[in-house]
Amino acid sequence: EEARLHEAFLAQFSFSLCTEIIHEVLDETVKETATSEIQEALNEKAERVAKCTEQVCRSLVEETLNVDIAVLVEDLLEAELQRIHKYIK
Amino acid sequence: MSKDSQMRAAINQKLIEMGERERLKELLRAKLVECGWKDQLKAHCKDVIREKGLEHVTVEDLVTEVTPKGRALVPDSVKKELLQRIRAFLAQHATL
Amino acid sequence: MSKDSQMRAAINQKLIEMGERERLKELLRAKLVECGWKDQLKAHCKDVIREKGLEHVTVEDLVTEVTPKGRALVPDSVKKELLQRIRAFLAQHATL
Repeated sequence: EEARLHEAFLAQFSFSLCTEIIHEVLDETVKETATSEIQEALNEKAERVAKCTEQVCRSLVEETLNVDIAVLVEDLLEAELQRIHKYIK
Repeated sequence: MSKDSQMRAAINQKLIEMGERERLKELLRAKLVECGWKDQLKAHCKDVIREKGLEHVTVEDLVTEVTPKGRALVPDSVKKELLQRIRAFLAQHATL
Repeated sequence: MSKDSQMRAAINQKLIEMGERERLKELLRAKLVECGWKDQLKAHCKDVIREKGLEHVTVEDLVTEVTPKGRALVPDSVKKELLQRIRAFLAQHATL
């Protein structure tokens, strides 16, 4: 009878230990994974913000240069033409 | 303290002393990686972050959100193997 | 829309909304004058006109001809300052 009781105790103990270990490991792993996934997402976002900010800056420079170069060229050619007209007259 | 709880305390003490508790945890961690559970958990975390938006999720939120699925995803075969290993250890150390 | 283009659109939107995009362009223009960019580019235009002859140059030709040099002549320090200013603006005003 005592042997049977001991067996039953061991079976029950094994089962509860198994559940306890699973919960412990899962809780730890879930916490670690959640932390690292959030960190990874934050890093990815920071990289994206940095990259896109540079691209926006480049296109702003391009846009400004395109307008300013065109204006500068137009004004210059206009001035040159007027200078020549004056000279001819 | 009842006889059962005395015995439980003694076995637990022995498992820790002999390093078996840590080994069991290591075994489980390895199995969870091996069976793809960890990758599934990672993917689930990514989904939740994407759905909710990074700025609306804290680590605690994410843990609360993914834990039920994390538990449900542990394969029975892994649980069984762990249980087997615990039983075998106890049988080997019958004096416990 | 890709994540990158969404992000670029969000940054531009914020810059435009608060009038910062126009202020940045003005800052760039002022810096270009200050560093002599405008004078250098004008001199380059005159060189091209002299080489090709005024009668053989259109506005479009000249723009095409001088644009690469115009871009190259923008000092890195000016580009860096502009980038810094955008970063500072976003850090202060935007939840991207």
